[in-house]
Amino acid sequence: MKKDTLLSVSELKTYFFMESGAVPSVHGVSFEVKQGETVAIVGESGCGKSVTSLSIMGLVSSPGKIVGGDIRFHGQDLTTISEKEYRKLRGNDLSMIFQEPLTSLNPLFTIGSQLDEVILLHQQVTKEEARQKGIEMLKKVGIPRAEQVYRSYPHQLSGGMRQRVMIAMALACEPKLLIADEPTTALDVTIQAQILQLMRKLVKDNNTAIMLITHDLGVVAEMADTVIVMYAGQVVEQADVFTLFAAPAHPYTQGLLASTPKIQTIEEELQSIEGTVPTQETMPKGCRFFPRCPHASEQCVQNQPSLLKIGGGQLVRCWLFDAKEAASG
Amino acid sequence: MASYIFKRLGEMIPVLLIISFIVFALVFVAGNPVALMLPEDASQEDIDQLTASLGLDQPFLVQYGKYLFHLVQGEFGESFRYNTSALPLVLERLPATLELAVAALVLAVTMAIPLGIWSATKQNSPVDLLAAGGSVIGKAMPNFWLGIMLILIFSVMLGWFPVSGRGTLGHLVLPALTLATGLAAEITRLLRSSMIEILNQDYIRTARSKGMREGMVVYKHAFRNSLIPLVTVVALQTSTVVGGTLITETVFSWPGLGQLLIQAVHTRDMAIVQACVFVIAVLVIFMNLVADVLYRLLDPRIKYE
Amino acid sequence: GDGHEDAAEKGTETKGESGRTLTIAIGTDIVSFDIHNHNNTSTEAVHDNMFNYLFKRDENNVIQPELVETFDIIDDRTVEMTLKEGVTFHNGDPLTSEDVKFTLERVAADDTLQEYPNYKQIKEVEVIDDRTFRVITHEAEPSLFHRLSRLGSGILPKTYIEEEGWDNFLANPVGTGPYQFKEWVRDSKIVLTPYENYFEGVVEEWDEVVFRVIPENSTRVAELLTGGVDIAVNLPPADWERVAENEGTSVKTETSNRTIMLILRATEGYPTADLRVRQALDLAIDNKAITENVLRGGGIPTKTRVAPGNFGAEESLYNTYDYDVEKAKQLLKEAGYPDGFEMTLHSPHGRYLQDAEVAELIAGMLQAVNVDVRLELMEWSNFVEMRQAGENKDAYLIGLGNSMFDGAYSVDWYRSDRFVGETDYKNEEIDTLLEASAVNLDVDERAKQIQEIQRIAAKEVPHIMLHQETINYGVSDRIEFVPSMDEMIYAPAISRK
Amino acid sequence: MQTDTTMASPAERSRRIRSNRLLTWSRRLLRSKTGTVGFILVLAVLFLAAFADVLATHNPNEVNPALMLKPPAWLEGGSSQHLLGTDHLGRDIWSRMVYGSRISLLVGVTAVVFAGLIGVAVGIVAGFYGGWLDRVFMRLVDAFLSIPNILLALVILSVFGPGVWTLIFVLGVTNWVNYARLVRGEVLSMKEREFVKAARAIGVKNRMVMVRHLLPNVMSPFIVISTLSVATTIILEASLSFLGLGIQPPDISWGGILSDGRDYVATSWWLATFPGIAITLTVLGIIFLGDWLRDVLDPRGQNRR
Amino acid sequence: MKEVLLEAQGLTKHFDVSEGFLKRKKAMLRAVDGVDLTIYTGETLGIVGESGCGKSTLGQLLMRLLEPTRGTLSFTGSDFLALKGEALRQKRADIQIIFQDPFSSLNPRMTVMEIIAEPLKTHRIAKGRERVERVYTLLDAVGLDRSYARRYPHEFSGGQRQRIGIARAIALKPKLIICDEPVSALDVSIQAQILNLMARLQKEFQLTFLFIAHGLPAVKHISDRIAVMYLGKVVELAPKQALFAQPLHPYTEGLIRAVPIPDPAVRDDRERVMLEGELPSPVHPPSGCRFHPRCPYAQASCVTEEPMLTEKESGHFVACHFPLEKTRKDLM
Ligand SMILES: Nc1ncnc2c1ncn2[C@@H]1O[C@H](COP(=O)(O)OP(=O)(O)OP(=O)(O)O)[C@@H](O)[C@H]1O
Ligand SMILES: Nc1ncnc2c1ncn2[C@@H]1O[C@H](COP(=O)(O)OP(=O)(O)OP(=O)(O)O)[C@@H](O)[C@H]1O
Ligand SMILES: [Mg+2]
Ligand SMILES: [Mg+2]
Ligand code: NI
Repeated sequence: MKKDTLLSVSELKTYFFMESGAVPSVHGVSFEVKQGETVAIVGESGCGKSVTSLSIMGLVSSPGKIVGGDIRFHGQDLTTISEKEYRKLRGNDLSMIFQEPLTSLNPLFTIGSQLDEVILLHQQVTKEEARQKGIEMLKKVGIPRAEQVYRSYPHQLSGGMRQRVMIAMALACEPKLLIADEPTTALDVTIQAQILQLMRKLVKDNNTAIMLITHDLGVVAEMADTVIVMYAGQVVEQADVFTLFAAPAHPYTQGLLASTPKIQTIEEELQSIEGTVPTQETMPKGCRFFPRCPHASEQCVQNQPSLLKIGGGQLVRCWLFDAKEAASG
Repeated sequence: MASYIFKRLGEMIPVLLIISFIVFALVFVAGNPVALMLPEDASQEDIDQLTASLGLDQPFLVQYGKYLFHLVQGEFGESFRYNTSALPLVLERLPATLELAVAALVLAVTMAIPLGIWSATKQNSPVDLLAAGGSVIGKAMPNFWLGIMLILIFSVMLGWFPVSGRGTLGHLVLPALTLATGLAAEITRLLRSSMIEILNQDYIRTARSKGMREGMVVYKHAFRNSLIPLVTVVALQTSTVVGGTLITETVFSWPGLGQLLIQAVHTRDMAIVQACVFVIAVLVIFMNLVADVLYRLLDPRIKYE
Repeated sequence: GDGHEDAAEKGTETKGESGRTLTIAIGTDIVSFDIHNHNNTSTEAVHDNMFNYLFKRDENNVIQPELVETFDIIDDRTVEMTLKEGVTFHNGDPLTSEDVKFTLERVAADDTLQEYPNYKQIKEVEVIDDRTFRVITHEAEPSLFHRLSRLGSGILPKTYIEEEGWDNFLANPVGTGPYQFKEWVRDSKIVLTPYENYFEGVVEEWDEVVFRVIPENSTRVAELLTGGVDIAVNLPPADWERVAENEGTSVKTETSNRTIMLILRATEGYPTADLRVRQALDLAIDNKAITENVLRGGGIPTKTRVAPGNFGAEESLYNTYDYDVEKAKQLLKEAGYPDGFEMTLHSPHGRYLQDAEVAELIAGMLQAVNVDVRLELMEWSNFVEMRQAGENKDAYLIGLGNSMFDGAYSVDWYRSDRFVGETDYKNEEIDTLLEASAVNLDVDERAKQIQEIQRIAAKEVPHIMLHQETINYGVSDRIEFVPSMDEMIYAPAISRK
Repeated sequence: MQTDTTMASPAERSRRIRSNRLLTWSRRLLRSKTGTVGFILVLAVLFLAAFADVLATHNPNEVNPALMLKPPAWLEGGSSQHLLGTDHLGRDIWSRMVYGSRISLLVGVTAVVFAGLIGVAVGIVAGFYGGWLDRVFMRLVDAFLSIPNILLALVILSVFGPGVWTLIFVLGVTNWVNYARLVRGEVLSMKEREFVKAARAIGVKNRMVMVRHLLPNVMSPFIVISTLSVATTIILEASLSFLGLGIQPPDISWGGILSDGRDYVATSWWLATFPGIAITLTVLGIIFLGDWLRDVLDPRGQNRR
Repeated sequence: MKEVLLEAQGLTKHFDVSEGFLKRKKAMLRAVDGVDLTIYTGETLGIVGESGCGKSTLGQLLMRLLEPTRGTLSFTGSDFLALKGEALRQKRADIQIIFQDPFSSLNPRMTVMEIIAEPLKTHRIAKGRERVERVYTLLDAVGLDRSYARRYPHEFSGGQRQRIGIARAIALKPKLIICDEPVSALDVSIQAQILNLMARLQKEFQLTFLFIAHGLPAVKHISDRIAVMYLGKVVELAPKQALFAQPLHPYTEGLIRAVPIPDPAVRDDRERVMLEGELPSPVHPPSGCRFHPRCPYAQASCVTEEPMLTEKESGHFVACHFPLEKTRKDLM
């Protein structure tokens, strides 16, 4: 099956304009998502995953602003289209599951009415049909007593239930691209499995592309076709899932994989990457990872590496490979 | 909920009793009505005599006790000034006051809601600044000035509305407008501030992500959430409006409670003051109850045990 | 009922074709239809159209019989009177001596009534026959006829009240006057219609007389200007020009029987206890400047409160004033206040024509003789309360009327035992004269005594007389209306042009 | 590249943070256009009040029967002597306005602050503790709303005697209920929020939960309403002066000048108009400052322009 | 012998979820329904279970943020439920909680410095400079830059917010920390850092943790014992090795089988087996064993009789009539 490019993000820059100056939360991010493909984005928390997805949705709120790059969806540049056209896409072709399920639901409306809203907006259905569909969606995401939950208010649900409601809402219109920002963090594994299965089904049936943001490498391993690793507002590595797990190239990726607790074994101490993500003020001018990198060299301190192809479709932003390549070629 | 309402209504009785006591004490402290009833040149003996025959020379508690005794039988006593039973006198005024209050509130709310939402969504735009200026002027214009101005413009110069009195819808327009400006100003400002807060919430982003029109996002999701402070203010204002329309009522010679009450206070006409306060208290308590019930209806998170 | 809607239509209809509704804007609502239980000129102005008194003052201020046909003074304490024939109440009952007895004995006996002090002098009314009766007083009563020509002597329907009860009467009052009650919406309007069987013949001029209550000055003016009302009482001076210049309206004025004055405190310890200080203050006030500027001519400077038209008026003290700043300063120096002093002046606010303004102006004038005035402007009830409690300081401003039109009542304010603790003014000469005049049935001599008191007071200045107030009306040019000094608005005397 | 913040000593850092705050606040003030305008307006009024002696051209209480009701200088009949014309006693309006700013500001602001303090305290306590305390407080509020303010004013007057502070007391005592109800409503929804739970989990004392967690989060509606109330209070002062309460000649207030003009609205408009404009501008300034303050207090809104 | 830190007996919390405005339909949601739990000093007790099974509610009950409907609770040997007012407040310093939702548990109007300093201030632990220094140390400990101290919560990413919450909770070095999914929003490297940090703190200060989480690997890593909850009840409680080696309850088995494995190579070989059936409602829980409608091994007695939590092996408790016999080969 030939896969067309559905979404292509290139050199996206989203800055937050604070009093202390502009904070580049997303600093030149590029990647592609093909139809029916599942792209997982992993990375340190605070590295700009959510902001990237909000940028795609066109929902970055002030003081944030997209200051550069473009986002093409079906070849259409989303950074230039009118608000009205954007609205037609949102919730329909493009939908998103937000990270904070607890505050993302309006406390004054029932689950049902918030769920129906999106269905009624984008589909030609009657209220009753929308209701049927809403309840069906709730059942699909594994919510017990769906009819009752449909009539409940957000505060009456547990975190996981709210998360599932958000998922139901995002899936209601069978979007072409689903951006799922940590959709299963609040869920227990059995429901997580259900939801992941639901997403897989979506891919199979509707050829939906998924941009899956998660911290759970287990989920990545299970779901993703391609994995993007972000660090400090940049993409540092991109590879297909097998390559990435088998041969992580970037030292940060390596660190991540090493830190994952395994269920089979018991370690005394988990491995972790020392240090913290630099802040805006402390952002190195060279490689952004060098202060924490075991392989850092003078070059890393001085110059920023660019995203290099290192074969097999794997991309990496690291001088180690530059050096190698320079050496080899 | 029903039991809650009944409980609240039950609480009304002690509150009314306390109010009656406070009012009685206040009027008592405020002074003897007799001197006000007699002409300027009445002699002291005349005053003392009338005081004694009205029983106003008895100790406070005796007077209050008697009053309470009558009150329990549903009697508010006779007005010194009008020589008739007080409660019917007050009730007779109630429709006029309610008419004016409701009209003013409706007018205020209809003016304020779009204006408040508009200034919240377009913060610091010319519209917002204009609305801010307008609200301040609305608040800073004393009702007597505004009322007289409205009469001058719309009645004397343009002849569109009758000058004063109560009756047709035309009579209602100017006084209601006079009262509404101040209320509208307050509601506008409050709505603006709570809307600004709410528009920052995550669920607004969710609504936008559904592809809703911005207008719908604002009206459905944000507005509903800002209704709680709005309900409080409107309920509060109802009480203010019911008891405090004096100036507007005077300017437009509107035969409402305000005029009656103020005159009664000025003449220390206990029975009328008590009856007025009673009626107002019932209204106030009722409005606050309505507000609390509305909170509950609006915000499912609020629970009353 | 839907009287409100009717009212509205009527309100605007006065301009209409028929124009047979007379609409009068009054500033305060009537208090009640109990003629014995209020003391309110504006209430009486309405009652006057519905009730008749035994006697009535004519346009020359002479007391004439009204319901009474003939009367006969039997002795010091007894007057026999005969009622006119054919007088009936609005409910059809004929007027009899029993009604007179019922009315007068009620107000003379019931001490809870506000008019009681003015009628307690009557001992009883003896019924001779249906139309003849005798009024017997406790003591010789020189001003009996004054009393019988004012609000307390409006005759009430005995049978109606006894059968239907007071509450019914108050809701549906019945009198013998030219107009009968139709409707009263409190603080809004009183509607009267002509009584067909009025003993002097039905008044045909007006189909309806409406008294509308419009407390706000500007609103009354606006109603007048737009033709909403035909007569507007108490125009503020600021609007006179506007009303006069307006097409179709004019201002009518008449002197009232009310005099504005400052009551000084002669209590030991107050500077005003000193005669020279009192005189100095009087001299420092330019009465003319007050009447000309603040009142815009709405007042007449005076040195006595017994104005012409009242029994015992001393006319030489009327329409005159003293003003001499230099002399005032001199007197203050003599009294030991070369650098002036500080005093408090209480004034009601909104009770009399431009009262607060007058007080402020006086404060300004006294500044010129180095007297610093601390002004306390008070709402009426507080003012009364203050007086009542004897908390008045150096001076207070008050306006005093005289509904009896008997100077004796005015000069009684100088009686020393009456204001102990309030003014503490004492003059034995005046006290003696007062005692003598109280029971003096010799009309001329009594007048002289009263005049003498006024002359003494003008010199002694226990009260500083300011001016006699005028009453003023804005009147539509479509009607003919002559204001009268007693402030009554008698509809039969008003006609269409 | 490391910044030096991590190197500096803690004391140095906290000092720097504090001075930084002042700097950022003033920077924010200048950045916000309305904030700047508000600041300038308020400053201007304060300037008037402070330098009244210098700015006034006449003795504000000097009556001059010959110069009554002269229009402002630029109109026909006006004189350059009296910039804003004269009143009904021939006093210079400009000078009266300048002096009037003192008392009006004092009364307007202090009374609102006073009422606000009581109201916010009662509102937070009632809302936070709920239960019987809430019920008692709210019924008290009902009582206060029902009892005519004018009666309270009269009695307080007769107890304390007239004076500016009595006036402020009266205005405070009659107005706190508004704030109490408003704040309580906000607290009711705020206290269910998780961060309040979190504070309790830490063991924060109830008093501190109210002060540090609830208070800042209910401030914004309070600021909105209270700033607007300054206008009402300044006007209300005039109507209470009518009762012989508070401001008496020779003291001057804007409200007093305004109500002096009541009978002259149709004939000599400038009497009531200038104080009206002054009140409007002052309150506009206060409102803009209030909005700015609200933005500063709301960390989310800070970066908005 | 291990020292008991906290002991709960029959802890129950019912929420009123009555519907209708005037005519109410009485309904009780049994969020926590008779939980017996013992926590020993110095251990980490993990709690896992389906979302909505009452873990957070249990956590809040244990520190009296919610008042239990029934049950007893003793902490450090004394009756915790009897405490009131000041005593309760003081005691609270000994139990802290890291909330599941990091954002709403942070006061939006306080800076990070103020938030983290608050417990120190409340319990008068440090003042002025020292306090600031303590906050910085805490920030360092949870891996946040010191310069963040001046920022407000909304300026942080989810994981950063979670760390603020953790810093606040450990500030008082409490005896017991209830961690309600403290690491679920964090990326694995920080997750590792924090788990390491918790382990270190535990060793250093003899801390005790109640660790609520969905991520079984993390729970397994940090816990000593693990309790599995289902619909408001504890269905299995065992030392972690025992639990993973030999789950006795069918639900536990289902859970473990559903854990995703971070290795794409195995994903096609291992079909994650899911529990079948509808999730039951906590308002009308199933009769007998609450798990029976979804249990592949359910028998008639499961429908009628409720199994009690009993000790099957030493330290291994289970509430099941027919506990699993042998470890199934394909489990892992
Ligand atoms: N409204 C905002 N104002 C200022 N800075 C912001 C705002 N929202 C996000 N940021 C900053 O942008 C950066 C990226 O945030 P983002 O939410 O995209 O992180 P993330 O990768 O989604 O992290 P997590 O996995 O923890 O959710 C962070 O450093 C954050 O501090
Ligand atoms: N305040 C409340 N009112 C009514 N029901 C509630 C309330 N709080 C929680 N519940 C219900 O109690 C049950 C348990 O909720 P709880 O938050 O403890 O679940 P949880 O195990 O923490 O779930 P998750 O893993 O999704 O956070 C849920 O069914 C929830 O709907
Ligand atoms: Mg995120
Ligand atoms: Mg939970
Ligand atoms: Ni009607």
